[in-house]
Amino acid sequence: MSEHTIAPTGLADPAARQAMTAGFDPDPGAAKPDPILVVDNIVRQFGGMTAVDVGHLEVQRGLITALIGPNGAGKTTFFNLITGFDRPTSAKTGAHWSFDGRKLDKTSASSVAQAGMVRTFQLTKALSRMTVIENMMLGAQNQAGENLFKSMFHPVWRQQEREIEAKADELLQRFKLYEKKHDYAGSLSGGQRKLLEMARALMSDPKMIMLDEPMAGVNPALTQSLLGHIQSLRDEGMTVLFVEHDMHVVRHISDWVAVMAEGRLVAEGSADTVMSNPAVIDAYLGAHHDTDLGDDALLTDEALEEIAEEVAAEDAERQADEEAEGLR
Amino acid sequence: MTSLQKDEPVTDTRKPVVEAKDVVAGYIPGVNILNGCSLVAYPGEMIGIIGPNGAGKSTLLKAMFGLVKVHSGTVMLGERDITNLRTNQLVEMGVGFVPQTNNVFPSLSIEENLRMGLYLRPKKARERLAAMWDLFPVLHDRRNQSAGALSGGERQSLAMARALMMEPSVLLLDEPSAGLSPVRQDETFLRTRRINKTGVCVVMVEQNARRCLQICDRGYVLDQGRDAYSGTGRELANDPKVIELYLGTLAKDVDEERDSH
Amino acid sequence: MDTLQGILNGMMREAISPQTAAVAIAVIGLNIHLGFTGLLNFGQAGFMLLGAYGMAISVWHGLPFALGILLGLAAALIFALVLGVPTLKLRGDYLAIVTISAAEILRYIGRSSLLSDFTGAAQGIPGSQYREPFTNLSIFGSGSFTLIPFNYADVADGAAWVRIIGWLLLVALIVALVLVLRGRAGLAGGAKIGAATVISVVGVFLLFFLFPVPGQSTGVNGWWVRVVAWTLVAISTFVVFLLVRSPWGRLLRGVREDEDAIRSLGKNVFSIKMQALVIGGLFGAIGGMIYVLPASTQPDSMGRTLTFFCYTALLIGGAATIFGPVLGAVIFYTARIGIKYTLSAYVPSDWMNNQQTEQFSYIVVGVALMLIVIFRPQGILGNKRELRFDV
Amino acid sequence: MKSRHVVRERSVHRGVAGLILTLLLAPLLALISSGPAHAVDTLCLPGPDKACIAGTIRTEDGPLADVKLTVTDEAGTVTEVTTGETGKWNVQVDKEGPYVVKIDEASLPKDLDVVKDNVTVKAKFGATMPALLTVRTASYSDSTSKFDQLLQSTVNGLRLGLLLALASVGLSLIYGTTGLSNFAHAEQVTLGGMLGYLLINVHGLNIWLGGLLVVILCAFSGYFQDRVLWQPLRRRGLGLTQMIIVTIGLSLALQYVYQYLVGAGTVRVVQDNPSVREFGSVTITNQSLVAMAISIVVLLAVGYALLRTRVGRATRAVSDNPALASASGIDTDKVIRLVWTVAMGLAGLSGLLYALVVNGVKWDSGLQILLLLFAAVTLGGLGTAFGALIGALIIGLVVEVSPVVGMPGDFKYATALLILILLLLVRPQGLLGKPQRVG
Amino acid sequence: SDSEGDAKPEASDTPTASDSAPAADAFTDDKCAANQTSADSFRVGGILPLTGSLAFLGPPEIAGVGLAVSDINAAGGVNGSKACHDVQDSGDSSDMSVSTASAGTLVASKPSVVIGAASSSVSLNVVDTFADNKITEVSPANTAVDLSGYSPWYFRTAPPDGVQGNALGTLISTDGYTKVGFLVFADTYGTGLRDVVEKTVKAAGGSCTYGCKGDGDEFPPGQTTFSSEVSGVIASKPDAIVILAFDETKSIVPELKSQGWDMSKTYFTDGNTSDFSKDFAKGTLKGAQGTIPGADPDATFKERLSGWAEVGEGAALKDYSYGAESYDATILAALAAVKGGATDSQTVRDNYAAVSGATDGKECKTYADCVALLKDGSEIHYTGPSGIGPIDDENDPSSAFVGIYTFNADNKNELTSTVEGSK
Ligand SMILES: Nc1ncnc2c1ncn2[C@@H]1O[C@H](COP(=O)(O)OP(=O)(O)OP(=O)(O)O)[C@@H](O)[C@H]1O
Ligand SMILES: Nc1ncnc2c1ncn2[C@@H]1O[C@H](COP(=O)(O)OP(=O)(O)OP(=O)(O)O)[C@@H](O)[C@H]1O
Ligand SMILES: [Mg+2]
Ligand SMILES: [Mg+2]
Repeated sequence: MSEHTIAPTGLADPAARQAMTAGFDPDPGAAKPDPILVVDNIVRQFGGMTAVDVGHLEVQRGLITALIGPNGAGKTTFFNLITGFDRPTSAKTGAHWSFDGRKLDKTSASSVAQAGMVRTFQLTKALSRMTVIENMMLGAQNQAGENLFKSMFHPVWRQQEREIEAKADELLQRFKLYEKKHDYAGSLSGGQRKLLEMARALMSDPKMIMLDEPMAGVNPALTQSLLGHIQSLRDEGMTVLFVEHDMHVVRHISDWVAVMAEGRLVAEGSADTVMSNPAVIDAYLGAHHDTDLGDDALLTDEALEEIAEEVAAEDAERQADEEAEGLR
Repeated sequence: MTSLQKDEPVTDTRKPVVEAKDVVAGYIPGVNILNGCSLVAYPGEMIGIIGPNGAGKSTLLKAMFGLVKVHSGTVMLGERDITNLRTNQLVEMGVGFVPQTNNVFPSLSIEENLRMGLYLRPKKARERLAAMWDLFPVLHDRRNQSAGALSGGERQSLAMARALMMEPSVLLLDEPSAGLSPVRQDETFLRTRRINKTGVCVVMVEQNARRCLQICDRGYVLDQGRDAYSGTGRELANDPKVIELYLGTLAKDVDEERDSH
Repeated sequence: MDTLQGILNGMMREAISPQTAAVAIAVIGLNIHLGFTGLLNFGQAGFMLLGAYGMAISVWHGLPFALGILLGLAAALIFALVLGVPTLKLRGDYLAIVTISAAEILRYIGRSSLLSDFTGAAQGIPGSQYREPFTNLSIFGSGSFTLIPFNYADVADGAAWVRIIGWLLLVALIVALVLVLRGRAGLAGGAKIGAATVISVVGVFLLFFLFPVPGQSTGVNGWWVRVVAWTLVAISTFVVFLLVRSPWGRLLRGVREDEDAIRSLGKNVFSIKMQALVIGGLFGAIGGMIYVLPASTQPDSMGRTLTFFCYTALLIGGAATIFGPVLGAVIFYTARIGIKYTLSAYVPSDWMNNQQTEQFSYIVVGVALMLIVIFRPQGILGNKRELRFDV
Repeated sequence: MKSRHVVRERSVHRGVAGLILTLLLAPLLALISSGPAHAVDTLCLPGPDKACIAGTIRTEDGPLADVKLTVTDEAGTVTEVTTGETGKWNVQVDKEGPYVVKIDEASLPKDLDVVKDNVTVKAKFGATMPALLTVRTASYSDSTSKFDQLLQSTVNGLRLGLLLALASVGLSLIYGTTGLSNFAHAEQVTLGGMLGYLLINVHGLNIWLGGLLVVILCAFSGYFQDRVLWQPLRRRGLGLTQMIIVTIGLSLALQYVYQYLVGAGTVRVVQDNPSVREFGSVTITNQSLVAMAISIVVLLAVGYALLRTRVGRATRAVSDNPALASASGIDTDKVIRLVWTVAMGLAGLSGLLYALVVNGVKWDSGLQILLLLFAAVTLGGLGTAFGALIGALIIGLVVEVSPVVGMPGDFKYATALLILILLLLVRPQGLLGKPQRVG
Repeated sequence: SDSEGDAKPEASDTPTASDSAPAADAFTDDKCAANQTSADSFRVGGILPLTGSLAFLGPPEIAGVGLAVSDINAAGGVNGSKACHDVQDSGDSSDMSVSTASAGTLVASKPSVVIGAASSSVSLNVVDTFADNKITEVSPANTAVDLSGYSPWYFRTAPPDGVQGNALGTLISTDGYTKVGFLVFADTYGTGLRDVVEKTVKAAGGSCTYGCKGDGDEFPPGQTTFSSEVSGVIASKPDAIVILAFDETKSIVPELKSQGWDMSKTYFTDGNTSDFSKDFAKGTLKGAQGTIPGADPDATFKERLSGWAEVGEGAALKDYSYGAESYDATILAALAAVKGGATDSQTVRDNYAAVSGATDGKECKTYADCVALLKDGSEIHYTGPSGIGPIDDENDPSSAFVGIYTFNADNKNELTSTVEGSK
């Protein structure tokens, strides 16, 4: 869609990417040639329940990786863990993760973001009593004016401020929020908040952006144009890791897909391979995921039962897992 | 490919169940979000509302449900004028609502959340709870956990279950499928449809537009606080204007691409 | 008319009293905490107490004045750190309890008889023990000094209507200031600030002009401490203006709205909150010093009540605004005196006696306070739109 | 009339007249300050060139009569004196300087210990110098066992804790349902005591009936307050910080309403002294026992209502998400009004019991414990009613016990607050609060 | 003491048909007009507690000032000009801005003298302001030792702690109590007195068991629960307990009683030696003793004070603390003005000590009498109801009588003897 000028990374070319991902080992947790994020042995338990238990995961630099999995699989918790918003239960028993060669085991959330790994929240966090543009400008990194002492001297940061604002304007236009520039973020609609959340994260020019269901609640046409934007960012060299339940989105832009279930990494592969994996279909996509629901034939008891079974399957393993946990 | 323009008179002899007539509403005095928005749902109908972000879909639902002040226009429930009635009165009349955000009580346990759905008829709690545990086994397993710990999707299921507890006669849903895994989305749509078939009138706002239009009897496209288009689900889904403005071609492209493989 | 003039004079005195200025400075600090950063600091009086005691104890025990000031500031700084390190990670409401408790603990320490040689215990330190170095700096010389030579003859002793016109003028100025600051006058940016400054200067001049006691001496509670106090108010306001319109100020407001969001953008929330706590606390300490200069340093005078008054002043003026704290402090104290004096002058004594009138006037003050906040929740300068999203 | 003719021991230039008057009235004085006629009963009057040395010999059980003492001056001149029936003795001397007063042990009854048998005092003209000698019975023990003290203060602590709990549960309920920190809560506590004073003391109502009426009136005040003040404010969407200021204003106004109506001094609800009950070494008044029992019963009832009833759940639902609560059919206004009613009723009850137990109420009684209430609420975890109960008990115990374990008495509140701060450092969400989920 | 107190003479409540007591309707409430200053009238300012935690001390003090002004005017004013009073609120120490504002108002109104403040803390807060503006301030109630000779413009008619403390200490010691426990209010008032009593008792060979100097067992003003203090003091096994507090006494006494303390071994001071007949059950305080500096103002004076309060304040007095001292402070100031021939504050200050007897003048009891003497050109020594001696060179009363009171079965305090104490 949006034909952004393609930056000269080797990965801008779809063919190159395909060639690259074709070479990846499709086992869960397999090594990548140039991982930007490497995660080892992250476990997070709540009470007796294990929400996340990822043995090993590598995220390839410069690609768009999708993280999918049933509800409650632990995707958000995983995001929280690696971005420093939560601490793994296994912190003392050898949990390691590193980003761009830098160890993040004990790094605070803000340092993680400073290191270039920026995330968005599934349940949005708009800064209500600030305007949209202020929200955006907060996203920019390394602002001289954010230093207590320099802040008092306008000339020191005036120029930078202008540049940041220009950049923010550009993003706002793309995210269809420009008209709302001077409105309080608290007055945005649900979808607009999602958009703002994403746009604000992009303000910081991250090396890797982690989006938690960015398109949930965003209208389809806009989703489409935003995906174009994300792709162009990837083409400029940004790494993207995102959680999404909309399979069209996943198919459309992801170069690589990782599947989580009951806290574990259960499959990896290209979108097509993963989505034709019967286990994934069973427990996640459902047999009807690309049939037309408008057909009342589907409302028969059998069909509903079938779906219910699939849902049950989605939960089953997790339950088993919990029980195992309980027995232990 | 007939797209019904807003002002085109729709003659229908049935008596509407819910009807919003030229509703003008907004959050701040002087700033109207809805500028004369109309919507009608007949008995047994399932209505889908779609539209760009910020179009006023949630606001319309909230205005119908008494959460946003209606400045002019009326909202009718059957014969009754329910404009600006208090929310809890509407619940007594059998209207159920699932908000888009903040739709659970985070510090109450899951079971208590569900019980809140039946606040007005506590006697039926046991029976309805059993029914919900059947529909959402995950929730049953964790019924004593506080809802605040749930993942986004789990919350959404809980919110839905809470609304179903009360067996409403009109159900207003604001993006019930957001955040759900695909199979659960399907399940949600079908379940809603099934409930609808039992005579419950459903009005749902959705961004999962294609599915929504597939399953709904009629749909409305909202834009800038007005009902810009309306028609049957299939009409709208294939209307090029709607596609261009709103639906986009992503799903189609992707599906085609996949089929060509 | 004489009575009316007496009341107006009383209000005027209160309006430019150094203690009003002192509270204004403390409120400026509180505004950084509460208004901009959303830190529920219910211990601002504790900061004031530290500033005041830091200065008073040092000078009392023979240290140089300048060192005393530094020690007062240092005490506030340390208090902020000690308080901040553990509590800034807590949720806002908890911070409120911790700060109010910590401030009370300070007060208990201050009044403990165990330290009486050091702090003077419950009775505190008499002003005469530490004030001298300050009064010695006076540019007015010693003895009586008439700042504006014609004021007594022309205005203060003149007919009451002159005074009333003066007041009306002042009110008009305040209204103008409000309009300008809230952007209703069509000014923006530098022009806005310029206009506000000019109006303020004229207003302050008018206040001094209308001020009824000409022969204020320079020693204890006279022109010198007033001039210093209000100069400090002006400087503080300006510093805060510089700070909060900058990206740093934006950060503060971001933290106020949602810490996690700010964290996810790579900002060190803890350090920002700490900076805010320290800066606001330092203003508090300066306020405390001014507060005790014309009086004496006593633990009880800087307790909860004072914190509550600071809050009140802030909300009357408008939280998260630049001039709000000063306006709020002046209005709160002036109105309080106005109510007291009006009631005691006009309530017939067969309705209520002297004491009952005073007590009644506090009831009125309490109710007035409620009404102000109810009918103008955003404060005089605040922005109503912001309130809508109060969570 | 006689009181106007009291002896005035005026000095130097007072003149003879005064002296004569004094002497005339001496018997009167003697009647008061020493026993009937005896060897030393003539009052010793210091004069410009006379000094007095005086004292009383007594054990902890009472005065000792007929005890012989010797008073020796610097030169070694000895004067003997015997105590009167009230144990009093005195000597007049006409030289200034040190005198040694010594007790004659032989003149004492047998089973007594003389702890201190002599003392040196400096006589000064125109003044009476007291001399203290210590005699004890054999069974006298000098100190109380630390353990007993601890026990007693623990009981006192529980008592204070329970009373604080009554008030803080209400505070916590209001915070829990509306998010409001009600600084005027203290005045509601005072209101309970004040109404108690007016109904029971002034109007002479029976204490139980009066008490019931107090609680009902206080509860009604809550209902009324919400009706005319808080509900309209919520409707207008007033922010919480603003609401806090409103409560501060209300608190100020109420304080002065009390001062205006009742005065600035302490008044008592019942005039009688509480009767005492002893359990081993612990003494406790019947009033306290009853108060504690009432608190426990009421607290249990409230706890049950909160956890087990629909309305209880509704209060928590409203606190969590008011919009959704009303979308569930809860009449949030009704629930909040109920909470105000109950909370104010509890505060009133607490104030009444508090006034009874601490023997009085004053316009700022509540204000004095406000911070303790907040501390209790916070300690337990904001908005959790049971937390408030536990927090209150802890605060009560700390306040009462800390002086016994060596904290200076004037730090007893400070200690409670310090404990609060320290606990929050370890457990930021309070004892029963739950941490929140991010993301 | 443990004598048969019942046999004691009843304090007479009925006023005697005293020569000087005018009928109640003769009192005038002479409030100052806004434009009256010391230039044309004898303007008495007051900075007294009308609100706040010491507000219960306000009424008798206001009545003292008001009655004095009324008497002065009845006697023809000061040098022919009328006297008037203007009492401002001193608030309490928790809100200093009240007293500061009142001081400002008073300074601006150019009074001849300012009577106040009641609490030492408030006095310290405003004393420099008055001194700086050359306004004489006379406190009727400050007893803190540190205020002795604080400034040439500051006087007081309440004797400093030493006077009463000595008397109380002596009383306790002569009663034979060796070990003394203190329940002390953490204010200059409480600690100041405590220090002196403790010293006196120790000098007599006694000891302190609780609440001693340096123990930190004082309780903050306004505290409401005293169980821990009372447990503490009883556990320390004292022979006698001294309660140094104001209004808190009403809560402390029942607590003591309920923890089994024998109230006849309890001592009070001027802050709480008052009529408790409405507060405690009969017999509660029987045998307890207390001291009040100043000879017991006779019943006539109390009647008059209360009579004025009914006129000026609309209600009779419940309590008389510091009423006499306020009265004398005002009368002395007026006399000083008469002596100096002018009503300005400087004159009042210059002659204040002289009219109080510092120059060994002739004794006179009432304003009218003293004025007459002054008119004759003689030096005078005013001996008013407070019974203080001449003002010394530290502007303190050099001596004062201390009344010793015993509580009867009705919990009323009755004078049993009077001793004279000096600094
Ligand atoms: N603070 C918490 N306390 C208890 N359980 C928690 C907590 N946070 C998460 N969980 C549980 O951990 C599991 C994983 O949650 P998470 O939010 O990571 O799921 P998710 O994969 O993001 O799901 P969704 O797709 O629905 O957003 C869920 O079952 C959730 O209930
Ligand atoms: N609380 C509020 N105060 C002021 N304006 C608001 C508020 N909530 C929403 N709005 C504005 O109302 C308009 C419509 O919002 P609404 O939530 O109805 O949109 P929506 O159609 O539901 O969008 P989405 O699909 O993103 O949820 C938006 O422009 C939004 O900015
Ligand atoms: Mg998630
Ligand atoms: Mg919406």
